[in-house]
Amino acid sequence: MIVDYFYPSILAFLIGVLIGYRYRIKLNHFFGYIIISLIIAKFLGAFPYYPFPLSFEFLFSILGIFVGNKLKRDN
Amino acid sequence: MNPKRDLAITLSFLIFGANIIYYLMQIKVNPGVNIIYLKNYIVPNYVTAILFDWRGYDTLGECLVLIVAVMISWIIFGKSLYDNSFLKELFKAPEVGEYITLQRWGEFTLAIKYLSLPLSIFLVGLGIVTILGGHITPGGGFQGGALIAASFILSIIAFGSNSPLWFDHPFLEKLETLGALAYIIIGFLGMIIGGYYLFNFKTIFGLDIFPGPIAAGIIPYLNIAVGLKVLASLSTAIYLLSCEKVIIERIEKSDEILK
Amino acid sequence: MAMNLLPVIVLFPITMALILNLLHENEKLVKYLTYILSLILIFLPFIGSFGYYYFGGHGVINGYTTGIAYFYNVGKQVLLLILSFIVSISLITGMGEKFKNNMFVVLTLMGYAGISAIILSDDLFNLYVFFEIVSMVQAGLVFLSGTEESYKAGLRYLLIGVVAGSLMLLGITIIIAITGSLNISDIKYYILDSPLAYVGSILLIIGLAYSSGIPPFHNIKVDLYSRAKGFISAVLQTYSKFIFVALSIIIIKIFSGLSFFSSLKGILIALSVISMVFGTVLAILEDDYKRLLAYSSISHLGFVGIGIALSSPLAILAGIFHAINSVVFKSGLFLSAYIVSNIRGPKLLNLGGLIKYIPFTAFFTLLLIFSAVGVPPFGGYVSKLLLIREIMPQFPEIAGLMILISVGSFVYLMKAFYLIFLAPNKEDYNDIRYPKVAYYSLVILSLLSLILGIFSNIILNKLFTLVKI
Amino acid sequence: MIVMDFQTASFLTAGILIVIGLYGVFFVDNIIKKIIALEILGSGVNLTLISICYNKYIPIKLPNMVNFAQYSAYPLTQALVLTNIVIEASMLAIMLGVSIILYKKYKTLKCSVILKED
Repeated sequence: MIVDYFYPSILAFLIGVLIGYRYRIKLNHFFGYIIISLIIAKFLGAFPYYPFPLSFEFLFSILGIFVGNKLKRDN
Repeated sequence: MNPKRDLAITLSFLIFGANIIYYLMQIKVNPGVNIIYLKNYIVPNYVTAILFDWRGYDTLGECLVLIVAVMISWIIFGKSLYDNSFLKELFKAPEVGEYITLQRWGEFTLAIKYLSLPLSIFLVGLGIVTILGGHITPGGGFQGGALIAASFILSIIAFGSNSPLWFDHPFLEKLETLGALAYIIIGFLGMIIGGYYLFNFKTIFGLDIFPGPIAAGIIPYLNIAVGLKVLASLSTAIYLLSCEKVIIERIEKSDEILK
Repeated sequence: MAMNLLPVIVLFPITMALILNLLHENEKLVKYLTYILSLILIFLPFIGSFGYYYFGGHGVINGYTTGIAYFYNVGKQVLLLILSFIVSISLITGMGEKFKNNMFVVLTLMGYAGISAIILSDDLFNLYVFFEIVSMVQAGLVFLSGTEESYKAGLRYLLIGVVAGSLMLLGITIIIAITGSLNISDIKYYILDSPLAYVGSILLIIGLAYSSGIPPFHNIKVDLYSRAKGFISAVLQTYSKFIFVALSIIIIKIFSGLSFFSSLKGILIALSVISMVFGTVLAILEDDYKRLLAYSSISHLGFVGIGIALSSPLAILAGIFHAINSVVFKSGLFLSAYIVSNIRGPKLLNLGGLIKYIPFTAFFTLLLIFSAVGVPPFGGYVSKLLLIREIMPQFPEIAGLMILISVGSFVYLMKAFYLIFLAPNKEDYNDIRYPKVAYYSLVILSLLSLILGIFSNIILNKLFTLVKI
Repeated sequence: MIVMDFQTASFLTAGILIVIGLYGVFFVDNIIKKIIALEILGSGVNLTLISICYNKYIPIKLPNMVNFAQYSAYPLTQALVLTNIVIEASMLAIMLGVSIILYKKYKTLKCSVILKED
């Protein structure tokens, strides 16, 4: 199933939230980061045996960092 | 120093060194158990297969070494000492309210300031990818955890006390302990399911425990546990070696206990 | 399916240590948890079943043990039982301090886990990993004292420790290279007679000497013992002696079939004799009670070493039994040093006349001294007699020397006893305060020493499985 | 000219690193330099471990999986090195911590001063 292939991405997102929650400042330029991380993910390439054009794990971990940063109320 | 003693030390050093070099060059390697490791396929990364499956218990020991080292670093800097008068004499009360009190902490150029925050974010991402790909790519928990800790260090060096990425020490202590405990508990799960400690089970109640093209079993989870633990340990080490105020707080706290 | 719970012996203390690490604020909880833990520790050695245990279920494939293996038998069970007994007594004694220190408990438990892993392990690299944990833990336990000297002693210990540990790993590397295996039972079959194996064995002996503190590493070890608190020194010397027993048995097991084994035996015997003589001479010259006991501990290690180095089954048996005895009476003596130095420091010349104030402590200390010197019917007597009887036909000179050393140990221990308890005191003690728990532990240990002497046959029978190499 | 194969040269390098490390530990009178020497000693041992992995059939192209065992580098000691690196790093961290404290006391890094026996 194709959903199975996204399992590491989900884990990456969760760990990203865990770390992103620890940023004390509000992270700006969300779309800038996403575009750059898309480029990095393209060059990184997917894991072997995973039929993706780019590394979704990297993308999701950056997303997770931003979500975790948003979850923190006081900044 | 005593010249005779010096001479004796020098001579024995020379003899020992020459012997070591000579005999190391004589080694003829017997592959032995390596052949078995290479013929039995577990996960694509053979080093990870040894590290977390064939010899997974060693990796647990290695985690414990790191955790003991961090505990002892805390002790050195004043946690739970029976007598802290020596440390109290050395570490006086802080002059400034900042956590990092290195002397002559100058301002960096704008380039460093503007680049280090994005870099640290991308480093965290890269670290997470490295942790998760431990079983199929070169990498794993240790390397990934070290990368995330590196982003913490980068952030501290560039911004000092106003570092945007900040792990406070209760969080680090908990993360470290939980990482090591997770490793131990996964091992016990293997014991319940397969009868042996750290047994690598691939399915539980008919479900893959790590869904995906490669049935890696518990290896990715062990990687995550180790990654979180290494991240916490290395960050704590940096924290202790750079933040004097933490130490002073710690000493004041232990003062209250000792009274 | 019957589950073998052998790894729990190592993993339970580790898990508890990790949990206790988080309980810094709550001293009451630490105290009660420690009491419960020390009870559980004594029952831990009984939960594993005997035989080989393969981690991860990776057994023997094509004649090679592929995973990490543990090996357990009755002899190892006895060793672990004594170890848990002394560790729990020290843990309870540590709770007698005003500050219920959670890090002390954590590090002691980690050390317990490390030593039991070393005793159980049938794998060289796994042994090395836990060896490093133990050497770090020992430094950490000394740092707990917080004095400048303790920092220096710990740093010196670690500096030498990294050198010795690296050299030991180099020895293990050479053995991996020439045999292609890490499993001790396998290595025995695959190792070939070559100069490289000899180099490997010498490098392993460096690790052995460092971890147990026989010369040339005796100074740093004595520093370590004397800078720590009394109950911590009791644990530290227990760790060193058990590491010595475990490692030297492994060295003998691996290399016993090879042609250079007799010269290896010679090296071990020479090191043991030197440590015996050095320990005794330096102890006679010492005027600090703790340092005196530390040197005495080194000299007893020499007795153990000679027994094991002779590598005939009975001699090894006697050596291990002496290790057990010396661990018991030396822990008791360190506890008495802890009581005494609580009153007015460990310097012998400042003390005196304490028999009026703490008569029972003096009595039980005397019992322990009798055991250390080798007076019947204590445990020390049985093991020394066995040792001397085994050595006499092969090396009569060394047997004579051992008797002389025993006399020497009588001299310095009685000197210490006289100066502490009998000599007239120069100034009055305004208050005699010491933790009561330490006193009870002392009583228990001296009774244990008596029991070891009286029921020595049972223990020797059980230990015999260890020496069938 | 002496010709030696790659593995022997690697073992030779490791031996030289070990000797340099031992020299630094025993003859240099500076605590930080001693710690660096310990790191060099450790690297020597690690290089010895790594050199054992060398398999002289290492091909340019990846072979098919059937012959993999014959062509691949041996993985056992690579894994051991990963373990050993962490062990060394943690030992060094403790020693650096203690040397910070002793430096604060004596304002010098000389071993002959800060580690003097009394």
